[in-house]
Amino acid sequence: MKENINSWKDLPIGGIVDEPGTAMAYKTGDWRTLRPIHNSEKCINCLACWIYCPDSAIILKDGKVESIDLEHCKGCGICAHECPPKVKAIEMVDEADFR
Amino acid sequence: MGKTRVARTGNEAMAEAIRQINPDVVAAYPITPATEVMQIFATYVADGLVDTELVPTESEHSAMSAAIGAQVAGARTMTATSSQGLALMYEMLYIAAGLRLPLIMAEVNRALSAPINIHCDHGDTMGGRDAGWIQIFSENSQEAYDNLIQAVRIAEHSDVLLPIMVTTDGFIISHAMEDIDIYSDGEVRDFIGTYKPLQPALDYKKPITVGSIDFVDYYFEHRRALAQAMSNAKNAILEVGREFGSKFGQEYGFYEAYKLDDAEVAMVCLGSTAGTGKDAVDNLRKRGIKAGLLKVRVFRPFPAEELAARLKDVPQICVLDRSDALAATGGPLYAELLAAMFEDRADHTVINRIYGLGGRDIKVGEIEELLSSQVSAAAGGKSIDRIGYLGVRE
Amino acid sequence: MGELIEIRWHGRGGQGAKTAALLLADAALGEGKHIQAFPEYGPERMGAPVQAFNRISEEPIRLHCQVTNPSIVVVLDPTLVGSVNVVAGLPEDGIILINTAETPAAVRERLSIKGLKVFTVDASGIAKEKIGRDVPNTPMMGALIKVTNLLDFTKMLEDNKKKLTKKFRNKPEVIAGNLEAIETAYREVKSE
Amino acid sequence: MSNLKQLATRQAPLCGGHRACAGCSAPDVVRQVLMASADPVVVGSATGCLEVSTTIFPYSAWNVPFVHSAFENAGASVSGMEAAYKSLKKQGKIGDEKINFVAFGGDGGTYDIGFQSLSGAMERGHNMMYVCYDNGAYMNTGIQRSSATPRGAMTTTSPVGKVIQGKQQQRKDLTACMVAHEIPYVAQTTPAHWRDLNAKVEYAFSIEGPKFMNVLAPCRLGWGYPMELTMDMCRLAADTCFWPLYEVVEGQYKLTYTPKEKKPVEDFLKPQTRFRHLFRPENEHVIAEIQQEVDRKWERLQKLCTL
Repeated sequence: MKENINSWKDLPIGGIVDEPGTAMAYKTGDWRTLRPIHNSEKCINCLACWIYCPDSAIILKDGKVESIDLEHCKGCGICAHECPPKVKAIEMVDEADFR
Repeated sequence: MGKTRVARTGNEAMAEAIRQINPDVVAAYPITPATEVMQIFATYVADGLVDTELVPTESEHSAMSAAIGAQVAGARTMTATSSQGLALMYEMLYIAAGLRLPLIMAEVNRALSAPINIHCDHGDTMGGRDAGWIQIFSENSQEAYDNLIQAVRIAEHSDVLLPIMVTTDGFIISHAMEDIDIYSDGEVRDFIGTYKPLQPALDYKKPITVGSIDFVDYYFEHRRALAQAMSNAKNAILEVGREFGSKFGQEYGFYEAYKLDDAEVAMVCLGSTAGTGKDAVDNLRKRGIKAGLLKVRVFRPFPAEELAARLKDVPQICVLDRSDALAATGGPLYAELLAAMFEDRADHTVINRIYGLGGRDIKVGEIEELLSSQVSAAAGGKSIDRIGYLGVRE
Repeated sequence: MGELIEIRWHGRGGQGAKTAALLLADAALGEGKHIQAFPEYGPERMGAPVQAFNRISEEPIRLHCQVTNPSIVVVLDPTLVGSVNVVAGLPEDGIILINTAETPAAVRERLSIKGLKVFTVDASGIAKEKIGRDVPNTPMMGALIKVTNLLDFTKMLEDNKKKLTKKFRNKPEVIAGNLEAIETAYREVKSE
Repeated sequence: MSNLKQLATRQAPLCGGHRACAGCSAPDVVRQVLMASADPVVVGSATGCLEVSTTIFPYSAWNVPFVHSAFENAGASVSGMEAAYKSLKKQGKIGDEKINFVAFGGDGGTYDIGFQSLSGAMERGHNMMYVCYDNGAYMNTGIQRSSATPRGAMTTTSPVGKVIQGKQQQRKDLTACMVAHEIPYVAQTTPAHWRDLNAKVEYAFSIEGPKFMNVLAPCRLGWGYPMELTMDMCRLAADTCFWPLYEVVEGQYKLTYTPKEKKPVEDFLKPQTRFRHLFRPENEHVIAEIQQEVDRKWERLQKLCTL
């Protein structure tokens, strides 16, 4: 589906969104004031961050945490908080440091 | 072509049509005087005469909601209701239309409360007249049956894809037995064909999202497309009406004109009163009064131009409304017909622009541009579209 | 347009006035006529006085208003006579057929009826004897045809036989009883 | 029950880019419920935060078929879809693969405006699962009280004033209402207890008939706690027995989680600004009453589990 539909004649019938997952084109990463930094050396790949992330922003590869989808992560910090206390593989840092 | 003459009440005739249509899903809640339609149909389900899943819901709101769910899923779906039941569905009527679902409803006209009253008027249907449903009125049991069969083709027409209600007058038709012609199951099924949903939600391999939220950026365009579908329904209704005529013998259009050609006075009405009116016209003609009658069959889309053209040469017109718009301007049929006829007869030019749907902004400049273009069109003797849209992305 | 015959049935809720109208319409349809049959609807429940109506014509029927001036009135329950205005709207030469053991003359006197053709038949008595229950509507059909010549009696009987056979496949005595009741009423209906 | 490695191989039902608040638990509920299905799912939803935030045209966060029509009708709408599936399958118009039908509704769409539609769908016995994500108020319209709002909570329609302070009534026990429907499966859980949730949903999908899950779904906006604590709020609710985890299979109650040490309900109330006023001296009796109510219900539940 086209992202910017100009004419009413081009809309799918009935207001449906005729493809899955089109929200990926919408970036919610700029909502963030804190950025999660994932340390793969500390990570034990328990996947707690993955199961609890509300924004599906923990990217896995072969069952291991590969990276964090910063285009969609809103910086809620659930991942860092849920990372086991003895592991602490995710740290929330000020987003301003990256601007 | 096999016709069988049988004695059927309006409700029996509608139930017979639904049996022949053999919808995939029927969802309904009982209400007088439409209750019988579903009661009879339930016996067909119980006897295995149809493939239908019957969902006997706990309210009309849920009946329409379940019907919407079923149709979205990919099933040809029908329901039946009346009066308060239709009123309880109003919210969902708009949604069925907005989602462009070719749902089919057998509606038995009954007055709205308060006071509570079980008998016929058209107030229930009129309450849903701006909901985006096609509305076809029936004069008698035969038309109720014929109209329901045509309704499937009209609603599912690829240029239309809108819900449709076929109405009959409560008790007057719904509970009165009349002789009607029933066509064979095979011929009805050939006529309606099989339902091919555009993008069924059950197709999990091609997941779709139905019922999303629009902001100012898209709502107007979605509604514009919906309006176009209603406009397209006019051709579909005529096309299907003609094909029905060539197959079953009785052709249908937007209206039926009775002794109208030389009429000095004509009555205009909806539903069963048209039959009574024809007898009145005959009696008046015997008394030397050139009377005529125009029965409006299709109320949505409103065939404004066609009705105005047909009544152009009739000097005296009397519109009979079986509902009151409570607008201090008479009944809805009167108001709409009057508007349709005004264009040809008035000294004014009155145009209409639909704007601002879904919160779309309207700016000073746009209003200036619109009004000045109307003035300059008038000055230059140019025509200007009577109805149009302002601010939609064409 | 051919002659349109309008009939009003008087009965009590649950007594079969509507069914009688439907049966008559069905029989008329069997003879190729155009028909209407409809009850009067209100909040009445079992026992309340009710009405049902027929229209029968050689031409298609377009009227969808109430029947206010019937040419024929049939009264299914004798106790209604005197409490309901059963002759309302009947023309001078109208027909009234009443289920009662009384004679037409007695009814006429009791109701001070002027004009009209009054007929009576003890349909309840006949029904009790032949069918075993007080179901006057089928015998009344027989009497109605005798006094109106509305339909061909033999054809109507044949038509009824077919329908009853379908409905009471396992109760041949009910079928026979009904048919006998119709015939008896046809024979026994009293005129003045 | 599946482990996280197994779940990770399933298709993600919901993608990023939706507009739920940062730290919202509703997407977690959805992901955990739908990933528990090995079969295809078709989802219906009531109007509410979840639906609005995930379907802003032309952006849909759903990777599975998703159908929304109105606020009060998720039960009816999904029952219609399930009826369509049965009819089309019976007629051979679609394949005969198993599809799990799931309805989602918030507490507004489930406890209140959609209660009748839910009740009807359950009574009719449709093969579907209804999941309520209960965040305890009408959050989508700006935090108004619902019948799921706990006693004492401050909302915009149960404000803290001079004479009335927060919601005066106890919350409706919807899970008990659904048990009274005598459907094959009713359960209560939270997304923080993902193993518990997964086991319940997997079991529910394995049986025919109507199923109901009441899932606590903390709302950091309406509850007023730091957003990274969403899962902690669930744990506190379970550990204080404010929100016990249990299931009712064919009428048989079973506790699926017993806290090692039952914490005072204060521990659940304290981190939330919606209960802040209860900690003023004049309102302390309300906390005591809430505790009494929690204790009463916890004892009753334990008894029910021994029946």
